[in-house]
Formats: sequence, C-alpha cells, structure tokens
Amino acid sequence: MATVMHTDAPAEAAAHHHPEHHHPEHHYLNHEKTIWSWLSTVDHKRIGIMYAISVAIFFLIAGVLALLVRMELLGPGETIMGPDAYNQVFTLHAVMMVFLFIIPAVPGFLGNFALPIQIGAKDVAFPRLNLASWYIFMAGAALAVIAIGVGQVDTGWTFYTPYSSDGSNSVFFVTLAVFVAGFASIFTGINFIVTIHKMRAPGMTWNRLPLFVWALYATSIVQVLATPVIGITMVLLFLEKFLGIGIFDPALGGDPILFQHFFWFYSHPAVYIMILPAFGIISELVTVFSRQNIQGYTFIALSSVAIAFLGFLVWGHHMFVSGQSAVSSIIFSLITYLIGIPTGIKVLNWVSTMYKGSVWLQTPMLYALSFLFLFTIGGLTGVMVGVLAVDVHLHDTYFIVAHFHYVMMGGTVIALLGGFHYWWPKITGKMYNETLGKIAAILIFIGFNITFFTQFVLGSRGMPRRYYDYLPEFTALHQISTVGSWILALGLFMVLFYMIHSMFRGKKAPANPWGAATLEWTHCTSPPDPHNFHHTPIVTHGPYDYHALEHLYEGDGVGDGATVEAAPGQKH
Amino acid sequence: MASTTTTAAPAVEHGHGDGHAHHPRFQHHFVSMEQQFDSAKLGMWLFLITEILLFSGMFVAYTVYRVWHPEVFEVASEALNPFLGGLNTVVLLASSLTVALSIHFVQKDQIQKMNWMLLLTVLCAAIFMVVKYFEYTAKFEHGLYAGEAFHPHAGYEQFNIPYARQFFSIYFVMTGIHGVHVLIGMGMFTWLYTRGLRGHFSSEWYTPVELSGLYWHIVDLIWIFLFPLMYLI
Amino acid sequence: MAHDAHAHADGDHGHHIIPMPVLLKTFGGLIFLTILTVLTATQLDLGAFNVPLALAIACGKATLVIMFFMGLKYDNRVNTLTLVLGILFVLIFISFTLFDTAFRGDIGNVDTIPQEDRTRMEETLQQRDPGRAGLATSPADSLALEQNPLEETPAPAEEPAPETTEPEAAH
Amino acid sequence: MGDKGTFWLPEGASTLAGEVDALFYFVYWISVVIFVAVIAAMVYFMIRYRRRTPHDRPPVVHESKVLEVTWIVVPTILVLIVFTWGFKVFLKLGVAPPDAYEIQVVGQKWSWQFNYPNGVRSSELHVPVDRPVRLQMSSVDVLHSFYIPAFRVKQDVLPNRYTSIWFEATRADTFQVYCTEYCGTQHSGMLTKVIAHEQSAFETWLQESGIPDDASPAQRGALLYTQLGCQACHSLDGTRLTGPSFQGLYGSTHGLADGSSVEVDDNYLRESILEPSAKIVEGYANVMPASYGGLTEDELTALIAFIEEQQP
Repeated sequence: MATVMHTDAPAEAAAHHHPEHHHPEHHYLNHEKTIWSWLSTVDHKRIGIMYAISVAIFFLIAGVLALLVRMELLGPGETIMGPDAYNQVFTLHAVMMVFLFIIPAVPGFLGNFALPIQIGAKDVAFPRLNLASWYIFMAGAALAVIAIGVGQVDTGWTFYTPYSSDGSNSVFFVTLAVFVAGFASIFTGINFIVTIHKMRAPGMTWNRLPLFVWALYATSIVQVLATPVIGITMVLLFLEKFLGIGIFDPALGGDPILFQHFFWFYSHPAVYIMILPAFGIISELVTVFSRQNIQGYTFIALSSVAIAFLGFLVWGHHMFVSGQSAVSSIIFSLITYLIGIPTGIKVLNWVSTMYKGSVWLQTPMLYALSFLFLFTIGGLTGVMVGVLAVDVHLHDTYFIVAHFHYVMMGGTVIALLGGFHYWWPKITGKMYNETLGKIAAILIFIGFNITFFTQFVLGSRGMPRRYYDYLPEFTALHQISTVGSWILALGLFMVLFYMIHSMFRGKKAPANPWGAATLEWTHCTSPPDPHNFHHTPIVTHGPYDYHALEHLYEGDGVGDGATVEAAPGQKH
Repeated sequence: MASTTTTAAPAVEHGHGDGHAHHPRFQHHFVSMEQQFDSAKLGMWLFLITEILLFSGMFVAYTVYRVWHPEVFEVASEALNPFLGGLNTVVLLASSLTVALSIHFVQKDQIQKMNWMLLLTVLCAAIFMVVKYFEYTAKFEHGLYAGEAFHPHAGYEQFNIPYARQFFSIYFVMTGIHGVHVLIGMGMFTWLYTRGLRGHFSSEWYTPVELSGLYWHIVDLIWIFLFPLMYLI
Repeated sequence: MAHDAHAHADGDHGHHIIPMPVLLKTFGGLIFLTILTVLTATQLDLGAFNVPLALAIACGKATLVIMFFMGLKYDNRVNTLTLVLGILFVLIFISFTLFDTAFRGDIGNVDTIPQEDRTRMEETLQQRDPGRAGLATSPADSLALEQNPLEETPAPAEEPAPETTEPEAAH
Repeated sequence: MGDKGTFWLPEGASTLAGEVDALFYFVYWISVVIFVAVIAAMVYFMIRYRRRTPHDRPPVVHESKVLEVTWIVVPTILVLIVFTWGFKVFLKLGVAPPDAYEIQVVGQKWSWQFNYPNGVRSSELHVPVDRPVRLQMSSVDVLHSFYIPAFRVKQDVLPNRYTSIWFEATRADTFQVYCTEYCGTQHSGMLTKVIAHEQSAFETWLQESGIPDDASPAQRGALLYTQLGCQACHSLDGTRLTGPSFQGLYGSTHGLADGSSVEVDDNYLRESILEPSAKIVEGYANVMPASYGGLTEDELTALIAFIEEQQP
C-alpha cells in the first residue's frame, strides 16, 4: 500500500483547487450536442456511454430470450414453442449474453468511463482506436443479428463440431460475428494496457492504482492473449464447414475433441474476461462503502494477475468426460483448484475490509454484499465441479448451468449493477432514487436465488442441460425456477425505469457523493469536464486513504450530497 | 516502465503548455512526443502477440497431427518444393532488411533513401506472392487441394494416403493466412511510400514506418518457422 | 511488476538508431542460417534430431530478427516482456493440448486411434495373415503395414518393422 | 427412479455411486461450512460496524500478513485433499475390470441402440445385476453423451472413435438414461432406460430377445422397429414426430421437398432407409442418419413388410 504523505503541502494546494468554480455547466455531456458529435467522438467517457447503451440493448434482448427459455420450461412438453425454436432461442441467449453483453459490458462501459480518470489521464492512449473498437463491436453485433434473421443457429454458444460443421449455414454468420467482435475486445485490451503503462498521472505509482484498474489490467492481458485464438478457431470452423479441411470433422479424419481444446483455450480465459473486472468493481465498492482501507491491497491486485495467468491453464476442465486423456484431465483438475486460491483470497479480503469500518448500506453496497453471497456460492460450486469424479456426474447438467449463472450473473452482472449505481452520479451528474434502488437490489437478489438455486438441485438430481423437454419428476423445480425468473426480471426492469427517470428528473449529483478517495471523485466535477481534469492531478495518496480524504478534497472529507440526508450530522 | 509519465512536467494545462515542440502529429492527450511514440510502440507489440497467438492455433493443429502421423507428414511434405520455399525465405528476409534500413534512414532524415527502401520492400513482397502463386497452381494442377477437394492425380498417388489431406489443409491454411498478411503488408508499404514521397515523415515523427516495420518482421518471423516445418522436415 | 521509476535504456527520445553494419551483419547471418537449415535438412539425415535441429535454427533466425531488425535489444523492457508472454502462451497452448492428444486413451476408456484406422488396420492384417487380426494394438502397427504393402513383402512373418516405427519413437 | 435419494442426489445403484456420493458430500459440507462462515462474518460486520453518522471516521486497520498467509495455506491444503480423492475415484470410474460383460452402444440422432455379444439388438439397455458391464460406445453422426445418473457415470460418445464406460449395478430396477451432449432438435428426447435384471432373469431376457426363426417378415420388422430405435422419429399412430408417421404410409403419395411427388412403394422405402437424403418429404428436415446402410437384405424386407402393415 502506498505510503501516505500527509504533509505534502504543494500537492495539497493543487488538490484543493475545486474544479467546479470554472464552468459550472460545461461538461462532457453538453459541450457538443449533435448525434454526429457522439458518433464521431473520441472521448473515452462518451464511448463508454455508447457501449453502455449498446450492451444494455443486447442485455435486454438476451434477457427476454432467457425469459422465453424459462417460460418454455414451465411444464414438460411444448409450452410456448417447439424444440427447434427452443434450441435457437437458448443459443441466441447464450451467444448474445456472452459475446455481446458480458464480455464488453464492464470494460467497454465502466472501464472506458472510469479507467483513464482513475489514473489521472486525459484519455486512453489511442482514442480513435477506442472509437473503432465500438464500431467493430457493433459490426459484430449486426452480423449476429443477421444470423438471427437468417435463422436456424442452434448449436449452442460452444459450436461443437461436428454438429456445427454439419448444420445450417447461418452458423457462418455467428462465427463471423464472434470473430469480428473479438477484434473489438482485442483493441480495447491493447488500449487499456498501454493506457495503464504509459498514461498514469505523476505520482500514480503501480501500488497506488485503484484495484478496478488492476482488475482491468489483468482482464486486458487475457483479452489480448486469448481472443486471437477464438478468431483462428472460428476461421478453421468456417473452413471446415465450406472446404472440409478435416481438422475437426471426424468424418474426414479430424478430431472433434481438438476443436474443444481450441474453443476452450479462448472460452475459459474468457470467463475471466467476464469476472475479473467485476472483482475490480467490488474492490472499489467494499472499501468506499466501508470507509476502510482495503484489506490486502497487494494480494487482491496480484491475485487478479495470478487468476489471469492460471486462467489459461485450466481450459480442459470443461472436457473431463469428452474423451480427452486422463493425464490431461488430472493436470487440468489440479490447476483448477489452484485458481480457487487467489479467488478465495479476494473474497476473504473483501469481507475483512468491512471489519472496523463504517458500513454504509447504500444501493451499490447492497449489490456488493449480494455479490459476496452469490459469488461465494458460484466459486465453491466451481470447486465442486472441478473434482474429477464428481464432475463426471454433474457435467452438462443444470448444476453447471446454475454454477455459471451464479458466477456470471450473480458475479459479473450484480457487480456491474453495483458499479453502475456507484458511478451513475459521476456519469450523468444526477442521483437516482435510493429507496427504489434498494428495493430493486433486494428483488434481484431474491429472484436470482429462486431462479438459479433450484437449478443446482435439478442438476445434481440428473437433469441435463439444453433440454427442451423433461421428465415429470423435475416439473416442480422448473416451475419454481421460472417464477424466480419473473421476480428477477421485475427487479431489473425497475432499475431500467428509475434510472431513466433519474436521467431526466434526478437530483443534481455533487462531485463526491460517496466520500470516495479515487481521482474521478476527488478531482472531477459530476459529470466530468470534457478533458476530465482542469489540471493534471499529482497523486500523493493511495486510492483508499479515507483518513486523508480532507487533504484531497474540500470539506471534512465525508463526501457531499447524499450523506447529508442520511443522518443529522454530528461530527464524531 | 512508463517512465515518461512519471517524469513528465506536472500540471499540464489543456493539451498544450508543456515544454515540447508542437509537432503537428502531437496528440494533446499525451504529455510528450516520446510518450506518444512509446505508447504506439507498446500498442503495436501487443497487437503483434495477438498475431502470434492467431497463428498459434494453426501451429497447434500442425503439432497435433504431426505427432499423430509423423510418417504421413514426411511423405506429404515431399510434395512441396524446398527450392521455391527457400527462395521465398531469402526474399522475405531481404524485405525485412529493407524495412529495417528504411527506419534507419528515416531516423537519419535520409528520406529519399527511406523511400527507396520502402519501394524495395513492396517489390520483395510482390516477388514472394508471385512465387507463392506458382507454388499453389502447381499443387492445384495435381489435385493437391485443401480439404474435401483433395484428390491427387495420376503420378501423385503416393500422397493419396490417410491424413495427407490434413497436411495439405494445414499447409494451405497457414501459408494462405500468411499470404493474406503479406498482401496487407504490401498495401501498407505502398501507402507509406506515397506518404514518404509527400514528405510526411522525418526523424521527428515516423511512427507509421516503425509500426509497419514491426508488423512486417512478425510476418517474416512466422515464415521463418513455416518454412522448415512445411518444406524441410 | 517492475518499478516504474526506471529510465530509458538509452537517452533522449528512446530512438536508438541501429547502425547499418549491424543490420547488414544480421541479414548475412540470416542468409547463412537459411542455407544451413536447407543443407542439414536435405543432405543430412539425423533421424530423430532432424526436427529439433531445424527448429533450433529457426529459433536462432527468429532471435536475430527480433533483436536487431525489430530492435528489441535496444528497446523498452516492457516490449520484451510482452513478446515473451506471447510466446509463453503459445507454448502453453501447444503443450497442454499435447497432454491430451499425445496420451489419448491412456486409461483405456477412450480408443487410442479412430475407428477408420482400426478398420483399416484390421483389414490389412486380415489380408496378410488372417490369424493375426486383432493382435495389432498400436497405430504404429497399422502404419507399418500400410507402408509395407503385401505385394512387397512376400514373407509377412519376417516383416521388418523397426525402420518404420522409428519416427514414431521419436515423438 | 422415485424419490428415495437424498435432497441433492438420486439414489445410487452402482458399486461406485457410494464413493462418488461420499466425495460429493465431503466437498459439499466443506463448502457449506466455508460459505456460512463467510456470510456470517459479512452479516456480523455489516451490523456491528454499520455507519452511524456520515462523519464516522473509522480507525485505519492495517493489513495482516498472518491472516493473508492463513487463507492462502489452509484452502490450498483442503483442495489438495479433494483433488487426490477425486482423482482416485475418477480412475476407478475410468478403468473397467477385465472380466466386464461388454455391450456395444451406438448413439445416433436421436436414439440409442445396444448390441449384445450374441447378436441381440435392443433400444433399451438390459444389464445383469452384480456383474461389471462395460459399454463400448460410438456415434454415427454427431457428439452424444451417455449418462446414467443413478450409476453416476457419463461419457461422451464420439463419431469415429470408441469410448467406453463401465458400471456394476447393485439392484434390479429401471433407471433413466440421458443424452447430455447437445445433439439437435430431439436432444431432450434422446432418452432410454437401463433395466437391471437379476443374473438369471438377464439370461432369460437375452435368450428371448433374439428374433425367432419362424417369425413372419412383418413380425421381425416389428421387432426391428423397436430395436433400431425407429420409434423415436416415426410413430405408428399418425402422430407427427421428426419423421413421417408409418401409419398409412405405404401406398400413399408423398409430396417431396423439391416439388415432385412419389408413391410410397417397396423401392421408395428401400431407398429411404438406405439413403435417407435421396428424397426428402416436404415439411420434414433431412436429419435421418445414413447408418442403416448396414442392414441385411432380410432385415430390409422385414421392415418394409412391417411398414406395409401399418394401415389405419
């Protein structure tokens, strides 16, 4: 942890300079207003918002598809659609959630918005490349939509050969979409790594980087190293389909298991592309809303990098019953456990950060706490399915479905929602309705558990995944799960509506409503200036030195705005 | 790492106001030209490793099938012409030299020489592609295609063995994707050449030349491995 | 993580100009190694060492290109780290895939060879010696048979297998 | 299967099910303990240290290296125990005893076919109790996965490569079989049963299931209809499944996908069985596997005779 220099007088003077005195109403949202100014912007904050809108739309579509899936499973046999339609719906749900929502969501939206400000930079290193990645991402999305239009993509998001290479030709559009969207991911990763290496403000040493930045750094490494492999995999799959190159297709002497190695070499690290940024958000939330220095800064920071590295060595745990060699299964299983260790370190550090803190149960903190609850379940069941003999029973059942939803949705999406509420005042300059926020957070938590906990039981009792129909004995659990999905959807729609309301009618947000100590709160207006800072900040403190907040920020260091209404203020 | 940021002049007003000359290419979210150049170069290196990993997929396919069927691969590789492969290696190495020299010259502000070197690079790349064309057509004439179309004609029955298809598929896919990279490189260097003629580069600013050079060397590196793996062993 | 307070390896602008003789010598070295690899591969037969030798020469050439043409020797350390990381993950990809493909069927729950090969192998065995069908256990056996077609080896019993199984042993 | 199992697992019915379950519950209870501890700490801190005023200035807590090291070392030891255990049971699941009774399994979209050493074919798996059974499996089209929850066994079934699983049933009962590797439209319908018989009952079943020599072609066709798994896609009562129903099929006229039509006679049926993609009936997908090419002349005649009989 950074050494704190309380008495750094010149730095204090620079820091005390309150930005709002300059142009009260001039910020990045209103300094240019045309549509074209948005479509051609190179401002990382605006690009972040463009990502936010696009991923929100894909989340909405994929979420509706999920509701349709759950609806179909309300009873055995045909409920609302036939088997082919069902297979296409779950495939599109997965493809959109994975490639168009969860991978770009946190880096593209919150990362783009917050990362440069958190390290005191005016922008990312390559602003035009940043805009290009958004366009490439949208091109990939358009191709995915064409695939939906052409129809009949029913391979699941895993595209296992030979089913995918024998099946309908529109698989081609989806693989192309994945290929193209992959480039967007690579470019974002390159941009962030270079930004973190080269663009830090004076005094922003590596051990003063906010943990969100560390997490994005680790994520970017994975994006850069893993994504090209899904690119070549999709190219080879395409060539397999149209030329019959015989690498993956058993009918031509190829090996279908080899395809699974290729696919998971990307897709397992991709799981960490999805979850690592969420870890970063939680690190921010837990410490800010406990007003306590984070426990084990170095361990959390380095465990992100460790997870990024180990994440490449465990892909084979998706293949324990695929027919790969036992040597391979054993090695992959062993390393899978090792990856549980850095993950465990994070969870325990987050919990102990609250110790002797001042825990403030605002909406973002509620999401952080529900993340700890859900992600711990997701992580522990992850260890369970990493146990070789147990996985044989659980593999490809609803247990797996529940496990990865606990990690991906209970982890990443919940963290994303937490981060979304946390940075909302900074992004829009408006406060959201705290009461509605809390109600929605609780609804989402309850709905999520009802939906997915039942699926653990379904799975361990033998219900296979990707089933359109099921045996009558599973009916009750499926129905509970479907009802849960409605509660979950209700909570999510609530968020959508009160956030839209807040955008137009929300109370004006102060610069630092939460009393946070990172640069976007202490040195920026809400919303920020088009160039982020009026003066490049000189960093003299660690990101979580709340005891020194009064040196960094005007007032007594408790933050402003929302805190005032929380309690009749009596100092100490 | 990142020395430029931490040693930079503090308190930079919007974009300008640092002590550095305002080169027209200077982007004001950077502190200095060095920071800008270093960032671009690190970005390019990161892109290059994505290229390496892109090719790694095919190297994995090659390794797996070679380990499974070493005899088949040895027989099948005899269909390739090591002379043409060697020639192409030399051509590509020469183009790497000319690229390195073009950077050498622009750093010394010898723009005319840089232009010549860029032109030579394009020329070498073109020779490479022409040789590649003849190699490909020679294979196609005898039915040695990638994939399902693979049906060796009379006189080439020795290649009509199980898993020879995999060798030729990997050969065509790898050299094909490599060839696409060469074509992209040709385009890039033609573009650089025209910019060079218009005097866009100087020792102060030649980032595109440097980055394209790095790209070109990676294309060369891939070939350095492809050549022995495909043609020789 | 390396500490950031380290200056550039070489002074101003970090733009090291690589001297002309270095570039030319590098090129000479590359051409020499190219000729060497062609000669060793075509004129020498080192058996199992052919592949490692060719790969070693290729690595040598790659190092020359990286160090001098790409100037990594004079460059920022983080770029070297980037490249090393990239290569490391390629090696991981290859070796971890080989953990499967090279040991496929090691506990017997998966057949070591595809059905096509098995059928082919059994047919060949059946043809040459009906009594021996089912005795061949490894892919090498069938390949050995394929490379010594029935017509060429009139006495199947004294079929010389070693030279054909040798490359197999190399891996 | 009934509900005799525990809350989490269906009742086990193989010699190894107990070992897998023990391991499952070991990991499960460790997880529960860790989970409860973490959440209890979280809730306690949340209440004990809740913010009382906006001006709370909690004392700085410095990180504890001892704590960090503890929660690196303890979990590492735990997972290594679990790994070793899981690895041992995994090997047991993978290595069949040499004396196992071997049955060939063929998976195809979307049915299973079981071939016994004496030539009997069946679309349901009949096995003896208290005797190791090894299934040698392969697929004729795409990947499938053979899963018997009660036996805790699962293995992908690959085209062009044999995979196998083994188990030893411990009681005579009927158990569910699933396909767990996604394989298309009727993936969720690719179900069958394992019927575990006492040894003597199994022998009897094996004797009686062969096709009797004196059966008429149509009777033999009826047996083949179930043994080959035709019923998965072709109903006998006019219900529309993946393929056309056999009811009233013979002698009718089919509209084909290419616009022409054809009368269903012996030759058409023959071609459709041996080369399913030659003529596609309008409104149906080209999904029938070409794996019936291996049927003998006799078997074809029997099947066609059986189809001819299916008049409403």
